[in-house]
Formats: sequence, C-alpha cells, structure tokens
Amino acid sequence: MITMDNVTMKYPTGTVALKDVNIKINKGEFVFVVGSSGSGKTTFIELLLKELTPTKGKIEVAGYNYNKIRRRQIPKVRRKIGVVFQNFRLLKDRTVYENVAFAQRVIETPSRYIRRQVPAMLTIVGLADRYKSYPRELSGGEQQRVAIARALVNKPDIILADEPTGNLDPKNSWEIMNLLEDINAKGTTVVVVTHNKEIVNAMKKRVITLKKGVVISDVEKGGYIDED
Amino acid sequence: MITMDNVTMKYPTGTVALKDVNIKINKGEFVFVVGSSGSGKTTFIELLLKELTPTKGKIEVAGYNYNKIRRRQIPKVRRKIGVVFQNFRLLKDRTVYENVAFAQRVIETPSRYIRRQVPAMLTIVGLADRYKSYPRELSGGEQQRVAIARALVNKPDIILADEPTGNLDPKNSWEIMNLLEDINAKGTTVVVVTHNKEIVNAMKKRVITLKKGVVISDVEKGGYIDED
Amino acid sequence: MRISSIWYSFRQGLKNIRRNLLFSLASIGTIVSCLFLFGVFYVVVVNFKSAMKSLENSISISVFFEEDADIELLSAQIRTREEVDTFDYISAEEAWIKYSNDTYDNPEEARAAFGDDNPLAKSASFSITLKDVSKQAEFVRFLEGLTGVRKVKSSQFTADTISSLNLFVGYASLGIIFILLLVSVFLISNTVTIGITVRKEEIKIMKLIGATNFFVRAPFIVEGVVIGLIGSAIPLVLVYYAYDAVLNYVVGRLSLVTKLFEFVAIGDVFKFLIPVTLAIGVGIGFLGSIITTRKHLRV
Amino acid sequence: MRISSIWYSFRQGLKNIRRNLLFSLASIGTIVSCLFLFGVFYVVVVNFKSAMKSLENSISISVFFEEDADIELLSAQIRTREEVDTFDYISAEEAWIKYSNDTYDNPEEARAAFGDDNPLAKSASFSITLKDVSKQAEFVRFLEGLTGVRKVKSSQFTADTISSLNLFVGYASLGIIFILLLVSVFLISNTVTIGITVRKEEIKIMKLIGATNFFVRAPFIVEGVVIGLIGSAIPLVLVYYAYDAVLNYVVGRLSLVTKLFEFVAIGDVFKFLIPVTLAIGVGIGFLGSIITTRKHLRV
Ligand SMILES: Nc1ncnc2c1ncn2[C@@H]1O[C@H](COP(=O)(O)OP(=O)(O)OP(=O)(O)O)[C@@H](O)[C@H]1O
Ligand SMILES: Nc1ncnc2c1ncn2[C@@H]1O[C@H](COP(=O)(O)OP(=O)(O)OP(=O)(O)O)[C@@H](O)[C@H]1O
Ligand SMILES: [Mg+2]
Ligand SMILES: [Mg+2]
Repeated sequence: MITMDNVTMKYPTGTVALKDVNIKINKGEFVFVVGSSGSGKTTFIELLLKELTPTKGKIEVAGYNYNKIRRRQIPKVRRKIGVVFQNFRLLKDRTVYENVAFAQRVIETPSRYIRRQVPAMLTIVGLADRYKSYPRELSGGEQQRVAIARALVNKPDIILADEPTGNLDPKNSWEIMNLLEDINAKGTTVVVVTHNKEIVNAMKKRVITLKKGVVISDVEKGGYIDED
Repeated sequence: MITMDNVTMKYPTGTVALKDVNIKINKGEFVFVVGSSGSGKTTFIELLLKELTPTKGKIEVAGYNYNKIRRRQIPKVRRKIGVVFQNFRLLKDRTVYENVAFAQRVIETPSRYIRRQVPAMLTIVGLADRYKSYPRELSGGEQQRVAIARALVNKPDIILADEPTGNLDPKNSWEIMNLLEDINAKGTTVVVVTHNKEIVNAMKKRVITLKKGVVISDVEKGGYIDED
Repeated sequence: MRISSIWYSFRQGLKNIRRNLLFSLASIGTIVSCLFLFGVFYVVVVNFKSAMKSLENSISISVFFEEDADIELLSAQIRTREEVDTFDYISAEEAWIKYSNDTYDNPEEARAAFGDDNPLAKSASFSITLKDVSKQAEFVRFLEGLTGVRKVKSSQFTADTISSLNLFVGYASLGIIFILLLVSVFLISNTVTIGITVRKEEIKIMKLIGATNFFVRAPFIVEGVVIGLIGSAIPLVLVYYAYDAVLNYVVGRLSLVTKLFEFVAIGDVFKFLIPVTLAIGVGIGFLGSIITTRKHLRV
Repeated sequence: MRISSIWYSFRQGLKNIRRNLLFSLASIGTIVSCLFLFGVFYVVVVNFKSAMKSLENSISISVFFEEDADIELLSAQIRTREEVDTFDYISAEEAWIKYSNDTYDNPEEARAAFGDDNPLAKSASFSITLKDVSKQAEFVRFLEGLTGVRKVKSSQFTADTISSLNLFVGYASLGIIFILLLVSVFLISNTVTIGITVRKEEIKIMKLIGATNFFVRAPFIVEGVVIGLIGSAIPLVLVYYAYDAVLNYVVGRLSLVTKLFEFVAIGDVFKFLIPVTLAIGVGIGFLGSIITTRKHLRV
C-alpha cells in the first residue's frame, strides 16, 4: 500500500528532515511512527500525501508512483487517503459540519448521503451538538476531533494521522485510538504519528522510530523507545 | 497572586465555558489545571490574561483588579505574565530569534541584554541552531518550544502555560516540566494546563480539575482524575 | 462533475462573499470607484466633443464670385461635397445690409446716402460651414480652384485654433481613457489577487484533501463574477442618476450653457458605457479569479 | 519610550515592507495608479485651460466712433479698464485696405476705382480683446454707454460659446478632480486597511504579550509613511517624464497645435502637483495606518 524507497527529504533551508528512508507498509497494517521533536515524522506524512516532493528516492502509495504521477491524478490518490494534520488545517470560514462535509463533496458523495453520514461521524467524535460552530469557536481538542472526523468520514483506504491526540485528554485519546483500531480491523491501513508513550506501549502494534530523519528501529508489536 | 471570584464565562455563541469558578493561587505556587477536552481550561488562561472579559465575577492578577483596570494598564499586567498558548501564536513573519526577542523589546530590555539572553533561552529549549528559521520552517514541537522560550525569557512573575507539551515527545516534555519546576522554585507562580496524566501524577503538585466549566476538584499534591 | 457539485460551487461562491465580507466590500468598492471614474470621464468627454461640434458650426467660410460666374453651377459643385455641413447664398444686397447694420449707427440713412450704389456690389457670397473644421484649409484650396470663384474668405486662425484644440482634447481624452482603463484593470485585479492570496492556505487545504482544481476554483469564479457584476452595476446606476441630476441642474441654472450646445442624450452615452463597464467588471472578476487561483493550485 | 525602541520601530517598519511584499507592492501600486491618474488629469486640465485662453484671445470687439468723437479720451477710458487684454486702433484707411484685401481679388484696382472716396470712411475703430470672454456682454454694454461710441461690434455668439464651454470644462474638471481625489483616498485607504487587517492576528499576539499600543503601532506607521512616500514619488517622476515626452512629440509632429497655444511649463504644473501628491500619498499612509491599527488594538 505504501512504499518508500531510499527517500531523502532536504528542505530548501538545508535541513535534512529524512535520510535514506526505506519503509514498506502493507494493506491493512496499523503502524505507529514515533520519534523526538523534529525527527521527521510530519515530513514523512507530508511526503505520503504528496504535499512535499522528496529530493531523492521513490514513493508509491495505493499503486501510484509519485515520481511519475501526472498532476491531474494527484487528487485521485489523495481521495483514497484520510489525513489528520498536526495543526488540524480546518477551513476556518466554514462550520464544523461544512468542514466534514467538504471531504465528502470532494469525492462527489450525493447530498442525501452527506446529510446522513456527517452527523453520524460528528456523533462518533462527540461533537454532534457543535456542528454549527466555526473552528475559532472550538477548544483545541474539539478542533482536533473535527479534523479526525473529516479524515474518517469517507472511509478511506489509508489513514494518516499526525499526532491526532496531542490536544486530547487521556479518555478522548483512547476513544480515538480504539476508533482507529476498529477501522483498521475492517481493512483500512492506518499510520499514526504520536508522542503518547502509554498508548504505543499498550497497543502492541508495529512501531517505526525515527531519529534525526533516520529510521532507527522498525518493530512488529513494538513499544515506545525512549531516547538515551 | 491570582484570584477568581465567582467567575462565569459565557461566549457570545451561548456556550458557558466556565461557571462560578472560585480559585485563589498564591505567589510561588505550582498548579496543574486539568480536565477533558472543552472543559474550559483555555478559557481560564485567557481570562487571566485579560484576553477575555468574564460575563460575571471578579478576577485579580498581580494586584490588578480586572474589573476596574484602565485600558492603558493592561500591558503592565501582561508584562508580568509569561504565556504559552495552546496554538503557540508565534509571529509568523519573524524569525525564531525575533519572536523571542520581541518579548524583551516589549519590556524595553536594552539591546545588549537581548543579544545575550535570547540565545541563552533558545539553548535551554534546544533550538540554539534554529534561531534564523521562521515558524513555518519548524516542526510542531519546535514551534512549541519557541513559544515556551518566549514565555520564559523575561523571567516573569507568573507563567501561564496552556498545554505546553502537547506536541512534545516524553523526553522533551520532562525537560520542559523540570525547567518550569526550577523556575517555580525561584519564586515564580506557575499555572500549567495539561493532558499529560503521567506528568501530573508524577509531580505531585496542586491539581485543579475542571469538568464542563465547573471546578470539580482542587487538591494539593493531587493526581490526574480520570473521568468516569 | 455532478449537478450537485455545480450547485454547491454556486452556493459556496455566494457564501464566500458574505464570509469574507471585508474583501468583498473592498473589491466591490474598488470596482465601483474605477468604473465610476471611467463613466464620469466618458460622459464628460462625450459631451465635450458635442460642445466642440457646436463651436465648429459657428465657423463659416465665405465664397465670393467673379462677375461672370455661373452661380448655379458653383452652388451645385460645392453643396454636394461631403465635407459641407450647411450652405447658404447671401446676395450682394444682403451683404450690404448686414455690413451697414454692423457698422453704422443709423444704417438706413447710410444706405440711403449710398443709394443704389451698393459699395459691396460685388459681395454676393456663399456662406458654408464644414462638418470638420480641420479640413478647412484643404476645402478652401478646393474652392479657390473652382472657375468663377474670385475670393474665399475664412478665418484660418480660428479654425486652426478650434481644430487643434479638438485634436488636443481628442488625444488627451483618448490617453486618459486608456490610462484609466489600464489603472482600473490593475487596481481591480490587485484586489482580486489579494482577496484570493489571503485564502491560499484554504486552497492548499482543499487540495490536500483531494479536491480537483475545478472544484476548488469554481466557487472563486462565481464569487469573482458576482462581485464584478455588483461592482459594475453600481457605478452605472450612479453615473445615470448623477448625469441626470447635473443635466437638470445645468438646464435650470446655467441656461447660458444649454443655449449653446445640446447635452448628449443619456441613451447614447449608455449604449457604449453599459457593455464596456460590465465587460471590465465581470471580465476581471472572472479572469482575475481564474488566474490568481491557478498560482495557488499547484499543491 | 527608549531610543532603542524608536530605532527598533523604524527598522521593523522597513522589514515589514519586505516581509509583506505582496501587500506592500499592492499598496504602492494602488497609490501610484491613483496619483498618476490624478497627475495626468491635472496636467491635461491645466493645459486645456491655457488653450482656452488663447482661443479667447482670438475673439475681439470692434468699437466704431461718432464723427465728432474724442478718440484720445475714449482710448484712455477704455484701455485702462482691467478687463482689457489687448487694445489696438485701426484707422479708416487700414479698415478699407483690410476689407478690400479680404473681399476683392485685385484689391489695388478696386481701391483705385474708389479713389479717395473710402467707402468705409466712417470705419475707424478700436479692436479690443478681453481677459475673460464671459465678461464680453457686460463690457459691450459699458462701451455702448460711452459718449462718442457709435457702434460696438462683437460676435456674442462665439464669445458665448467659448465662455460656456469654458464654464462647462471648469465645472467638469473640478468635478472630476474632486471625484478622483475622493476615489484615490478611498482606494488607498482600502489597501492600507486590508494590508493591516490581514495582520490583525499578529497585532493581537503582540498586545497579549504586553506591547503598548504605541509599540505595536509605530512600525505600521513607519511602513505606511514609507509606502506612501514611494507611492507618491513614482507617479510624480512618471508624470514628469510623460509630460516631457508628450511635449516633445507634439512639438515635433503636431506643430499645428503648438502654433496656437503654449503648453504650460513643467515647473508651473509641478508647483501644485508635488505638494498635493505627497500630501495624499504620505498623508493616507500615515493616517490610514493609525486609524486601521486602532481598530485592532482593542485587545
Ligand atoms: N518547511 C520547512 N522548511 C525547513 N525546514 C523544515 C520545514 N518543515 C520542517 N522542517 C525541519 O525538518 C525537521 C523535521 O521536521 P518535522 O516537522 O518532520 O518533525 P516532526 O518529527 O514532525 O517533529 P514534531 O514532533 O515536533 O512535530 C525539523 O528539524 C524541522 O525544523
Ligand atoms: N471563541 C469561542 N466562542 C464560542 N465558544 C467557545 C470559544 N472558545 C471556546 N469555546 C467553547 O468553550 C468551551 C471551553 O473551551 P476551552 O477552549 O476553554 O476548552 P479547553 O478546556 O481548553 O479544551 P481543550 O483541552 O480541548 O483545549 C468549549 O466547549 C468550546 O467549544
Ligand atoms: Mg510533526
Ligand atoms: Mg484548550
């Protein structure tokens, strides 16, 4: 489902955020990506979304080779991916409802489905009563849950979640993690970037650890590796 | 140092974010404020900073009664406070150095001190080599550390930190918490909003727990209360 | 592209106008200002041209004949020329009466003194005005070339002054209208560009979620066209009523002005103004949003 | 406020211009456009007025006398009037020569035929031009009231046409200049407002950190003034060179135009244009940034 072949990402400023990364994630896998601040996790996610183009190496997602993909095809891959951004990236002049509905409009879901699925998704993340609010009227955690709802509403093939519980309390965090696990059980590939040691250690999933842009460990049923 | 007397905050949208809150925090205290997503923690911080005006009740910070304070005096209180915002609020068209230096310029620190203290502060949060970067060129955790540096550089009387480790890995989180504890030991009043159960439980400080805008618990040397 | 997506784009475009009210108002304000300026200036120029026209008509050429001239033939040769606007025959008697009227305090007495001996006996003439005074010199040469013409009298100085003034005003107003159009296009696309650039983060987010370029762009285009439409309708209405008001004021108070030239009818002015104004407003709204979004769509 | 803070505000203002380049360019572009338009229009109006002046000077009044008139006295009475621009005495002989020259093909022969019997014996006259043709009717009445004046000949129609044209142009250009100024002020403050509103989040952050209003505002003011300065200097330079170029072109190619009226000297135009342009550009930059920041400082 996801392949990175010898991928290096050097930003125009000169920072090498990822270095010779080789990763293969199969369809249906649940993977944690961990690593200290600035180790390249967000860069990893942004490369998979083709928000960034690597300076070197080959990336393949859902059968599309990013080195050869045509500009017009990029939306097609992205529609197979549900993404939770570290800084949420909600559309600030649209309500909670419209933010989630937007993901469905993009894939041209008929309106009658949108009207049913969006409230259902908002109920799952506990924001059913806030559908009319604008992002600026929400707490940090509430915004994060809208972002999660938006990523999940289309039932995508792949979920990329960058620190999806950074602004959530333990109870909410666990609910989201369980939700992701359920979705994964139904066949969706899930990649979660997180700093939450407790969750990583408890869930016993594959854990990829980055350090200064290098994969220093990639273990099935692994745990959170503290830096020395 | 900080007093809230019967404070209620109702947003124009109708949401009651805080309800009849009575809190007194003495000079030199270290207080955790916890509670689930949307329980009113950020509202609490914003009221102390006079970013918001409560719909009811009296707030006093550093000897200033917010109900009676003159507009011209507000900057004076704020200069006594170092604040880490949940969403960082860095000045996006200024470099890391300038963001931190700005806090010093505001209190008219002579340039020779700025040139010494800013790099020192950046070294403490581990960003000495990123001083020329703009916020958009930083990872989430790096931005958060710039926000922390800005809050601490003036050695303020009060520190308000809203989720200061939400984007940090456990190691960095602990470093920041130890830093805050050191500063507190030197007499600074510290208020930390956090979801980090491990840290709250380990540090054995006063813990104020909010639930739907109401203070449901306020314990010296307390722990994180999981919602049932 | 489903029907529902098109419908969505349309609604969203309208919503955007409300939600980015500051920019919408700024854009509309800019378009209104520019096109209002353009309209006012155009109205003034058109009227000025018409005023120049009536001034030109006060400039006439007199043609005097040889004694044996075939006046009928000459008249036919001259009046059929297309440069000719008005053509009159003034007999020697008329000329003498006019001259004596102009010159003497008691013209009858003077004329009686001269009796039948008309001192201007040879002064029968044609009085001609031209459609375009700048052609006067050339036309005078044509007249002088005709057999039977003894003398052509014209005030070349006045004709030159007026025609050069005309030329100057023509160039100047063409120049200003051109500059005005250029400036309008620049200012309007400026505001459109800023309005969209401010939302480039939003555009990026939409693209990252998987929206096609068309899907992102359509609401912006709707927005641009609607803003352009509003922005060009307002100055049209303003110019219409302002012109009407000025006309009424002038006709009422400055009768001196209206005695001498006719204001151009509102209908004639708007025949040109409406299409041009709408084309600029809506055109830039449309093209501006397409071009500016393009830049931000490369995500 | 320490010296270092003032110095900081100054540097920061300049930095902001570079860092918000899109807005800086948009603002400068807007100011340049508006003031350029204003400059061009002003130059045209000034020159047009000067052209009208020379047209007026081609309109003269002729005054004929009673036989027993004291021409010296009349001359003294008339030429000292302040309305008078030029004043000439034309003797009966000159008038007859001019008339015969104008009328006959072979004037000498004609004059010989009349011999000493000047048919226009009573036609000695003053030829007068006025500083302001619109005063003609009144001045003619004054002349007619003088003892010794037999007949005053003037083309009231041409004078009226020209003076009403003058009036019309006067009102129209005053109106357009006023509207142009209004529009410029609106458009420029529009851009300044948007440029600052986009940064209202930044302003809020500064205030929350404890900055005083002055501290937040000072760099914006520096920015506004510098942008205003650049934005008003450019159109001044442009108008200067454009005017120069047009002058050279016209003098070279359209000698017809220059034969008839003098272009207004660049110096005279700029005496007015420089202070007004700078005042608008810098003034709005300054006031605009003060007023717009005020709104966002209430944090
Ligand atoms: N746009 C950018 N331009 C330049 N450098 C960047 C940019 N984005 C990130 N970096 C740098 O690349 C490195 C990796 O950043 P990245 O955001 O991938 O880290 P991360 O693992 O997500 O960290 P965090 O846990 O703090 O979010 C960091 O050193 C960061 O400063
Ligand atoms: N500007 C606003 N307008 C309207 N409602 C708001 C606004 N800001 C916050 N709220 C609401 O007030 C309540 C408390 O918000 P607050 O941001 O204080 O929560 P929080 O405890 O900080 O939550 P989190 O842990 O998710 O950051 C929430 O229900 C939120 O939706
Ligand atoms: Mg990250
Ligand atoms: Mg919060």
